[in-house]
Amino acid sequence: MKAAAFDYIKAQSVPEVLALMSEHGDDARLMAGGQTLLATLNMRLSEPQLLIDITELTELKGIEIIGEHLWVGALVTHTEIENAALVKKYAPILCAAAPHIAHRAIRNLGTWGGSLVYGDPAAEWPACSIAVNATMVVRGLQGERRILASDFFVDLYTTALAPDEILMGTEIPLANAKQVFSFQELARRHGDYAVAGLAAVAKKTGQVFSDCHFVFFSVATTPVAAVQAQSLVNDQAVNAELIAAAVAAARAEIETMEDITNSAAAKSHLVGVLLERALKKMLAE
Amino acid sequence: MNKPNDLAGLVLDPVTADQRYIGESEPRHSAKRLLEGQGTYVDDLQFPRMGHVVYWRSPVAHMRIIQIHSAAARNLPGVLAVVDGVQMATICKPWVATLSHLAGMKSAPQHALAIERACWQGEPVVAVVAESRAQAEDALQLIEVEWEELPAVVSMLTALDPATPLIHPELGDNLCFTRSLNVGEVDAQFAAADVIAEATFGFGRHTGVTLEPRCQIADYNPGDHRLTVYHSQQAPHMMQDLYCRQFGLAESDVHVICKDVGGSFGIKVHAYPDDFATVGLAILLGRPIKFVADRLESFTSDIHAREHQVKGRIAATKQGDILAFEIDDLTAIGPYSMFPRTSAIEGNQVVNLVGGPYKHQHYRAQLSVVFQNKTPTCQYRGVGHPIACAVTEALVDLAAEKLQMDPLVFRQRNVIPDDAYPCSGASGIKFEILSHEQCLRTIEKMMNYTELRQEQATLRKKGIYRGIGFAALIELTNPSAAFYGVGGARIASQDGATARLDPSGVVSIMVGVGEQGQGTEGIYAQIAADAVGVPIADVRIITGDTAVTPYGGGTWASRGAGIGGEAVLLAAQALQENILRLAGAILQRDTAELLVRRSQIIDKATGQAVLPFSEIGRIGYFRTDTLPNDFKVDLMVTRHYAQRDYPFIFTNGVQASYVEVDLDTGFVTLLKHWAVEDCGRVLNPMLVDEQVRGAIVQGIGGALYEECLYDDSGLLRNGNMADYLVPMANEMPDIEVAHVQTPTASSQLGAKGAGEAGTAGAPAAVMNAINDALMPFKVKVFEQPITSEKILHALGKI
Amino acid sequence: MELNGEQFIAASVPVVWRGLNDIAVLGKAIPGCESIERISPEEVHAKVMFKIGPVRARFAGKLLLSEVVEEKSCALAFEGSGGAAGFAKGRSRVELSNAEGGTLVSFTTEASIGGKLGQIGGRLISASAKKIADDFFQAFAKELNPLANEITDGGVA
Amino acid sequence: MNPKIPIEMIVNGNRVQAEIEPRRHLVDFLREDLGLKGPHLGCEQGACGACTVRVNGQIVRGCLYLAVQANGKVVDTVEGLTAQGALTELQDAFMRRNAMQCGFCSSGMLLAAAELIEQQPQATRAEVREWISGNYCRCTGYHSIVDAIMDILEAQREQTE
Repeated sequence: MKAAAFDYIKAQSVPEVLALMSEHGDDARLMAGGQTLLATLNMRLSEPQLLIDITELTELKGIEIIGEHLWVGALVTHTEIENAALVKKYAPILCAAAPHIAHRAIRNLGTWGGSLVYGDPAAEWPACSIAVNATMVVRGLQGERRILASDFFVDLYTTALAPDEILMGTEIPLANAKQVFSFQELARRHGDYAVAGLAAVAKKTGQVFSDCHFVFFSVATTPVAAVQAQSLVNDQAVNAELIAAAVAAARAEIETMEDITNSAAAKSHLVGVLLERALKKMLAE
Repeated sequence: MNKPNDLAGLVLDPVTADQRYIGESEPRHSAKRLLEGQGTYVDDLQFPRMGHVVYWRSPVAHMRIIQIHSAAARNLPGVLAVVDGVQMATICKPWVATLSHLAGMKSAPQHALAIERACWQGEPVVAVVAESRAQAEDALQLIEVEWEELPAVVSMLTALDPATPLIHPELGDNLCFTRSLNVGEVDAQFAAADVIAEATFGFGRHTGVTLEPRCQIADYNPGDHRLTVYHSQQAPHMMQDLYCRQFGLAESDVHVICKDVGGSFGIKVHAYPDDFATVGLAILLGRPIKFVADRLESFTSDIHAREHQVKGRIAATKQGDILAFEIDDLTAIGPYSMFPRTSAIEGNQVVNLVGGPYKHQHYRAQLSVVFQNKTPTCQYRGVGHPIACAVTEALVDLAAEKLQMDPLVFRQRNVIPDDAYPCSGASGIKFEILSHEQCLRTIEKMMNYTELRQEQATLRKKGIYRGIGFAALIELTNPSAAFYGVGGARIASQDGATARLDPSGVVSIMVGVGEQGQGTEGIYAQIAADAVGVPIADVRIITGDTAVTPYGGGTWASRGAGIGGEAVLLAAQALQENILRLAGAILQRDTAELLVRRSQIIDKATGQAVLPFSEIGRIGYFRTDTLPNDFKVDLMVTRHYAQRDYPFIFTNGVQASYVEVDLDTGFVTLLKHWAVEDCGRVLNPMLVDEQVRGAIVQGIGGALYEECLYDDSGLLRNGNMADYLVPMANEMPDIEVAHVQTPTASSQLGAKGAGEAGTAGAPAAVMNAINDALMPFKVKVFEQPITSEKILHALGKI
Repeated sequence: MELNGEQFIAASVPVVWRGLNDIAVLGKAIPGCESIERISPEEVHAKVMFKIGPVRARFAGKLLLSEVVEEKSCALAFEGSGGAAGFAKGRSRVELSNAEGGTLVSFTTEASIGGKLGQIGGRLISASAKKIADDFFQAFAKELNPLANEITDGGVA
Repeated sequence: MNPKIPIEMIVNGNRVQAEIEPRRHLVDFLREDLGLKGPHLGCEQGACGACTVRVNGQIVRGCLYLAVQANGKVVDTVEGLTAQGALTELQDAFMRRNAMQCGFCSSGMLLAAAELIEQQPQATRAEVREWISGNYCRCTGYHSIVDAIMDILEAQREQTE
């Protein structure tokens, strides 16, 4: 399995990338970690004319606190997130999720931004980005704009990123002491595409949860928030009845999609199981 | 005398004087280079003028080839040739894979490259050769084949229906082979039985996924018309014979070399269409041609196995005695029987092996082997054993449950007693000597069975559902000519070894059985070192070269240790005799006064070393002038061994699996696995342990993860390593292995095979453990792989 | 793979029917359509760039119309070859019926994806097919009635 | 289209220069151009781990990394690390435990194990299993590989106590 021939440019600046993108359009593909793209090229399921290697763009790197936000650059690798003290402190669910992404050798190259812009429905980061209420910072020739994660994933493998735009990074509101979270993933083998997963984040005061985000992945064509379950739980004291109601709501509101070995019915069932487990875990914290 | 010892089995008498290596966990010295990146696998070889071939394979299950357009491909830079089936057929004969002792078996002629029709997704149709692999793939994209899709036979359940189209009209139906066996009075026994249990079992299609794909380099020298094939293969002499027959070459002009092989498991013991096509290209182009299957084509072109549906019944008395088994096995093998071993063996094995460990006398089996338009199936590690064992052991558990007997106690009551041998099983298979009772005693101790049951009960009260599953098993090893030879397949059951004392005193051993990672070369070195009497560091093993080693069958049916090892022992013993005779001549002493110890000739009387091997080598090769005129002895001897006492030497063992089932998710966690293995004399416990463990994990793969999934039109939906789930480290349990040693008397070594029993027993043990965990809910799952989806279904949660 | 669904389109049955038979409209509505030509009243050829996630595959395909009942229903047989990437083929039955303020298009489709795409894409093939159908009807509706962009998505079961 | 691109990198301690097609992935470059035999190709889709090599000290999938990306970087394979003695203890443990059969996965397995030992010295048996679960071995059943890695981890811990 050898990729078809292509040209290769190692870009030195964002303007250069944007110029190349507008010049070559869909004949060019951006390469960050390349862990999805290169497999696709090896199998000749995509034959771009030009590969634009953006891994040298320092603007897209780094994890830092900027004002009220945790900045995670698009080129930050899964491994860097897994090990980052800042992430552990201000967006801990990301550290919990990272080990579920494939395997170390892939996490060493695969990037936060690459995963977000592919918008694979089975991927961990899109769901997490919604759960932590991240804002995508994207740049095009017209300049920079910000897109809420909850508005970013519009359809199967389709995001709000315009073809001539590039994801610079994300701004994540800093988690405070009240934040509780639970990351739940069921995969047949560690590192596989999930059968079903849940990124749950909430603020907790006593038994009362607020600002709930229950975002499921690998159950539909995009990561999907259980909006009704969230509003049921918001500002209520969590108890067995409320959990049962939330579970029922989540199962009812999410239209699940079968995959190669798991039926839609099984995924609906698992949606409830994961939510119940997450709520109990967060309650126990 | 061999002394019984309950946990260790028999403590065996040594095979040789001064035995230092046989029976010890000696590391595989020859494998160190593999850990240093210094192996030599086929893809590591490069030759001048070497071309790389890729194959255009049928994208559909069944099609008529209308026209092939290759001009654009031919014109690409680097492209050397584009060859179709018609051109290939001018130098390579078609074949039909049947065995005469499988009465009534039929198949159709198959070509190296498809002509007129392609009959499965992945069948090679056009060969494209270029100077580099990438160029060949560039050209492959420009090959345009006009094809018309033909109706495909997909489901084996309807393959024999009159409405179903025939894959090979000339055969009259889609039936490859059928067999009925009826022993004793099965109906009467079931009529009289106090307890009858029955179930229908499903087994998904597997494939081997050797980490190193199938690969070869064929090099034909037009000058002397000699063909050399570097092949990642288990049976070099078999391939030599097939190449010379299909291409009309003289046996002496075909040279097959197997260097390091990156895993085989039966995947690499067959003759594939692309094997012949690659050789044909080397002949047509007069240059070396390399074929390395990529992973995507491996999934559709490597053999598959184990697509079976089995209906089974068991009858027992209320006292707990098994009376009879009955099975009906339906299996599908793809559009052709695989060359040359045929694809009817697996089903035939299921018929032979069901009920194998038990002493019932009544047994009925029906087997139907049907054609379909999917990748051909054939012998893959365990050949039929995993199916027969899963069916048998699940039925045994069902009967025990109805009788409210402990499944271990029920087995202990019903296995053929250790003092009953030699005897025959109900299916007619001959047992020399087995040790079911001792193995069951051993595993009971190993796993602290009583405590484990208590733990299970305690946890159950807390809502944690764990299960314990057993599998008693038999495994066919050390085959005689009854397997293939009698059926007309030219696959040697005998094997040979040559032992040579080199001038420096080093011993070189050349063996017909090769190494694919099991450690065969390691045990041969152990045997040779002990039998000749040298340090193991002074032994060199040479395998996998038809021009160098004695003629042999290679690696299959767990014959490496029992057959190849015995040949090495005989050759090494003969070499030591000759060394002693030469020493006698040199020292002018009666050889009876001398013996060999660690590369030295020792004076029996004084215990003094009187002559080193190096001196024997020097005189034997360079100073024969100093020896008496009438004296002659060879420092290189060859011996062959064929197991002729029984059709096969059966081994036995028992496995236990401990699992936890998550009732909410249907996920299964494998907590622990135990195996007691009796492969006769254990030549190297460390190697046998890892053979058993690797085989168990391969069995677990089929029980929980692996299945080739096809859609309704016969297209593979998960033919890649992200979606075809092989077992990885994280989900696999620790596996404890213990040995019982009941040597076979059919050889001096007493060794039986150990490579496949793990695969035979694991699926049964795991399935039984899962169903034991589900017992409180009165539900069972008999469809492998057992996925969370199936468990949630069984539990009524979805 | 089965793909069944209903789609409401805010245009009258005759308009929708004309649209389904107008290769100019189809050309704009078929996602990734690069060229389309009518070979005969029953046969249409098209080149389509299939884009989903990281995958790009150019398909050359044909559509065969049959069982045509004017302004009511028809059967479509389609097959497309993506070369080394694989192929798609199938049959679809389309029925139009009057509905409040427009037309209800209901379709039942049997499709299979072969070659590499099918071998690798199994995980998301039906989701991808659904997306393509959705995208098609979105664009189709826009073409017929640029004002009525608001589609009440009947969903694809 | 795709002129060859000049690259320069340190492979196993040696500076190498070459002109290659951009499409060539790192393992093809190491194997075909440099004649190395340690990194293997098992799937070319990043699933099996047989191609694992080190780039700038981190393990990567050599089949999902272009040779041109390695331009200016430091690449190590099992051959070089063996020569440096960086894997000696692990290799001895693998020998002792027979933690390999056909050997095709071994170079990747060793490199993955080495990074684990460096980064998670306190790893438990379960964590070792999780870490190496990106490296496929069809032969061993993994048990002996986990044993071998645990031997090294435990030996290290004893030393540091």
